[in-house]
Amino acid sequence: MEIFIAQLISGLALGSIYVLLVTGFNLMLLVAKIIQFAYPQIVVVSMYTCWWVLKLTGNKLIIILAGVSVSIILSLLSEPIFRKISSIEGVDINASFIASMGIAMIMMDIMSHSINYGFPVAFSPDWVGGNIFGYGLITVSKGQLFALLGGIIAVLIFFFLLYHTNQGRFFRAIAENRFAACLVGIPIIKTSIFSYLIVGILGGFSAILFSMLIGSASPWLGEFVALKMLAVSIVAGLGNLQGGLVCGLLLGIIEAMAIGYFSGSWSNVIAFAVMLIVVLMKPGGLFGIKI
Amino acid sequence: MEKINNILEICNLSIAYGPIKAVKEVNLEINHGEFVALIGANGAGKSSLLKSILGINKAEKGSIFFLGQDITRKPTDKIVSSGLSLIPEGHVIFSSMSVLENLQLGAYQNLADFEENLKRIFDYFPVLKDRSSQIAGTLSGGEQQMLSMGRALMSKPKLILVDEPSLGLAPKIVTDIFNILTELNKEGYAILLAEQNAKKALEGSHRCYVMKTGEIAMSGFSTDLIDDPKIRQAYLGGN
Amino acid sequence: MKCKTLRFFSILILVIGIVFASAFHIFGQEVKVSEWNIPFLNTITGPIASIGEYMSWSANRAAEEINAAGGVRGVPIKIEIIDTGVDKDKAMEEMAKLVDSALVVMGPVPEACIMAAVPIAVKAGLFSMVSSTSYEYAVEYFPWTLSWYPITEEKLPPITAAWAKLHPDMKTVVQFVENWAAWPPMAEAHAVGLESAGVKMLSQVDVPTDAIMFEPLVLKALAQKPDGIMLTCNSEKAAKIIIELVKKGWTDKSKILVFSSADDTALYTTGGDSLEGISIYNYIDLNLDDPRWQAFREAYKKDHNGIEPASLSTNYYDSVYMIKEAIENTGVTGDPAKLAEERIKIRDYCRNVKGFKGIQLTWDMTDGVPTGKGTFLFEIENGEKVFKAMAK
Amino acid sequence: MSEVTYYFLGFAGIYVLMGWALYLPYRVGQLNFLIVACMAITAYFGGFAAREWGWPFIVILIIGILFGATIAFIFSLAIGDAPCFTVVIVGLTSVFIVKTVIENWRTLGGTIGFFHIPGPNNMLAIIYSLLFLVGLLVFRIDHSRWGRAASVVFIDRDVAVTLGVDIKKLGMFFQIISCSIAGMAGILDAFLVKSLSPEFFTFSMIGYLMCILFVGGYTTMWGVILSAFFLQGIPLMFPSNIASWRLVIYGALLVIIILLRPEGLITRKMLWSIKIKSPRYITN
Repeated sequence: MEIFIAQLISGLALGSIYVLLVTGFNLMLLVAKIIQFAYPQIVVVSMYTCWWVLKLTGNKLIIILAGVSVSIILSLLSEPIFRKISSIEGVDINASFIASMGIAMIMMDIMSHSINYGFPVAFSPDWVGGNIFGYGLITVSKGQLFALLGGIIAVLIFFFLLYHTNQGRFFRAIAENRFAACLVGIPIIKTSIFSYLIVGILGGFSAILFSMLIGSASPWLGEFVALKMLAVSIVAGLGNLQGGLVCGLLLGIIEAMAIGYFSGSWSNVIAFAVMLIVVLMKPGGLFGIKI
Repeated sequence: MEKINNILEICNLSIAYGPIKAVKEVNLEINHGEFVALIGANGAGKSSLLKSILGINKAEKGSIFFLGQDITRKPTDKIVSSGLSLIPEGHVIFSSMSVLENLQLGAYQNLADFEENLKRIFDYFPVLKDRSSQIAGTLSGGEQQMLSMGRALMSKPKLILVDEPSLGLAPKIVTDIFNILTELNKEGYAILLAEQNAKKALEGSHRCYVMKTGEIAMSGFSTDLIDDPKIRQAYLGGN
Repeated sequence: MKCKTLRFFSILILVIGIVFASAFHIFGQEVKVSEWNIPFLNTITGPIASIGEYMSWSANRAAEEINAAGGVRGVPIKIEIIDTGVDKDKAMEEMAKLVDSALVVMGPVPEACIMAAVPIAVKAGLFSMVSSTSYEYAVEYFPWTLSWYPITEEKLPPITAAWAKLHPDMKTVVQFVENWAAWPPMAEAHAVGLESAGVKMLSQVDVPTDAIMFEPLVLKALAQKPDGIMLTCNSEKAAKIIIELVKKGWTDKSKILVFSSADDTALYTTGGDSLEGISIYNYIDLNLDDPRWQAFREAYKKDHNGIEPASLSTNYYDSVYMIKEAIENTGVTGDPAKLAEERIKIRDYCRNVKGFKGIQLTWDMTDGVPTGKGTFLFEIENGEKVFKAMAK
Repeated sequence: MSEVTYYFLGFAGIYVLMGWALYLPYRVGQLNFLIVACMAITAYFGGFAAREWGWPFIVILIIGILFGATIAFIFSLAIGDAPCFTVVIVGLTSVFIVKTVIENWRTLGGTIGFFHIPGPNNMLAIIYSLLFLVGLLVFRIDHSRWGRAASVVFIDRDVAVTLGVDIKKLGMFFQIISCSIAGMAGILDAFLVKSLSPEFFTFSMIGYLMCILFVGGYTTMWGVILSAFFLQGIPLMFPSNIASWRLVIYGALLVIIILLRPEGLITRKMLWSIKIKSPRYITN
């Protein structure tokens, strides 16, 4: 029982990472109509920035600002590329998937080439923090608490923004019916740039929470989580925000439990096998496609 | 600045989809408070024309003036905020949002008198008031069309463009909708109505343009056209 | 339109032509006898680029030292670093480029590249020194390569047994194993050594290659209430597992043993202070009292922000010296006409070299397998590796 | 012929086959990464059958193709008409699952790998004659009823349904053909490389195949040929310090192509304008 609770906590913390990523990914999908596969790479670059600024200064505020602003800048920089792609006639959403894959390849290769000799970067212990609660094997570290709370708060704020503010209503209007949104006079491009901004902020906060939870970043971290992010959003149903929330947390828990209770190195396949079976049974995702 | 009589003026407008010309050299004019019909067969270019006024289709040649201002190259949101509104064909609504949210979105460019506007629209369409918290996708076809109209009115437009409001609706509801349009016109809204149902359109409107394969084939007062044998032959079933 | 397209097509054909032409141009390059050109198929991009970086560094350092001392029989030596990434096609094509001209080849480094590219060298009769991999891979291509390390089943059990003997109260051990390349057989060899010392192996914990959170793994291990922990996984993962163990209240650090392949820079950069007290086994003794080694160590630290040399960092340094000796002692001329026989001369020399003075150890080779190469066991005290035991 | 040319042409040939395997299901809008899983399975099967059982190459090749077809058939029962990204995720997860199974299967060498596969010494003749045959097949499919139906499905599924196209059957057909080709490519790869490791079949291979398809052009079968040779040649063309940035080059190429020539280097329009009749030309 002790182990079970401890596994559950770590699974939830891991799941909150997936939730943050999937939420940003789905927003891009809904509002900007793109598959932003490079989103986790942006988060990782932002983690690298945090690491670099952390080395220069100990001021946490500056670190957070630097991480968030790099993420915003990268997100906004990708906007003209994706806008150009979606404006080409006869080109569908796959084109943005392919282009963002190219962008992800570039970012990953530059990180493994040029930053810190390609070594993973580690955050100092006072940034990561130790346990804040401990009872036997059940422990909650500062990173886990922040990831869970921060994840929940960020997603709640995001959902509030989406469902209870005018700007959120415009996002949803564009997601739901671009033509009608155009008719009522919503400025599509301006709103979609704003969505890149929001995703950039979300990415920056994800980067800070990751760095506290994982404690390090490596050039290939983005690729590992990108696949899971894509898988979660498809299993939940592309563009389904609530579904992504549930499935992200579930994936984290399934992974932790699989490792905890299944023997052999097969455990890392279990999460993938579950996702494969779900997708084969329900090709549209568990909660339905929303685009 | 010269005095402007017309609310909308279209000069030599052409629209093309790739090699296909949908609208060729069209001239059209609407005065303040006027109810103008645009009739023509399916594919004559009516919808293309309306969409290009709102800047959704980009004009290839020619220009569009609204209240004396050139709006040909302006983005749609600017055009809507200057007082134009389109009720598109086939009930285009935000079907997973509530009726109220749909109306709120309609007020995107005009949030100032929101409550007042809403009350006005509930007066026109009492059914929407009863269902204001219902999800729009669950409304009936006629109700969806009313919602679409209500949403367009939320921005307090000076000119309403209506595209095929009768499409796919029962005759009784079509009559209701035309009555509402006439009523709106009486309140001072200028209306440009594109409609295949020529009889209904001609009955309600002051003036009428007849479109044929992308060109204006004929124009005049509706009362004149309704008696025109050619029109009767082509659009009103010969009797 | 038609004209434009034709032009586009012809440009494309031209580009392809250039690809071929320049490819052929490169194939035609010859070894200059005015310089000993040693190609080194290394991985300086991709996931293990960091390892490739210090391997290049140490090979280049050896070449610089040799050239400063007058080269190999008066002719300077040049290490030509060729990147293969972890990409099998690239490794094969790069190896294929070398088979007509190279005297000897160092690398490739990643195991996937060794498997793909070394058969080409074997077919062409080119000696390819895969000095970073374990015996399992090298033995497949004997006699056209050599194994840098002794046979796994013979080499590893003594060192884990020595660790167990240092901790007589350690009765049970959980091993973390990452399923990668030759690590599973190494893990088995670790277990054999521990069991021979009377330690019971509890069920092992497999570390997924793409793991990003290590708490579930550590919980699974701790649920078995082990006395000791053996880590057979990559350096970054080992460091994170140690951090998690500490968070879960593990205090007896010296009962955590990290295996040699994880003794890499990322272990120290990621692990930081949490590593204090742990045990490590590897093949270099940082505090070896030898001026040549200390000079190497200082230069390495200077170029790597003060980071200590990693366990694999001396392999290609020694390889370059071994090639130098082979050229000098067998009278290799570098004449392209005698390429085939000179390749065999180098091969036979290296595979059976006696009393080779490496930067750290002196050892013999017997048919491509080293004998008398020791393994060191250290504990980390105040950030320094302190020698505890040695196994031969 | 020098060794480099041999391997260059060999790999380029195999990548053309894999490119076509990716191209065919994309005709109905599906990115079928199951081909990489099929390739891994048949490569291991081929290597094992040749080394342990001593089966002749031709038998292995035929069984390999059938393997691919069977796997695809089973999967396509579920995802024959699935949306693009569902197929993507089925492909990605199965690649990981196949990799893990191989890694844990000691008979197949596990993580260490599988060495010394015997077999024909000159693979080029075999690869290119099969390439020619598969090329003919793909050309025939492109110019058949199925090919025309696929074009409609790609543009608009609803229209295709109203025209009486059975989307599921069509998707199944393309997936089966595509995985058969991938099965063949797997066998050829095993015999060309003569070693196998789970590390050979990874995510970066998927990225590379995407690059081949989309840089070359996904609307015709010819683009794949062009880009497979072109991309395989890039690292050989540049000096090694530039070639080491090849992932950046590939990534940049992908982005630039999508931006400037979204249909890839060779488009149907282009073929049409040089009077090669292609049934998939559609005016904008």
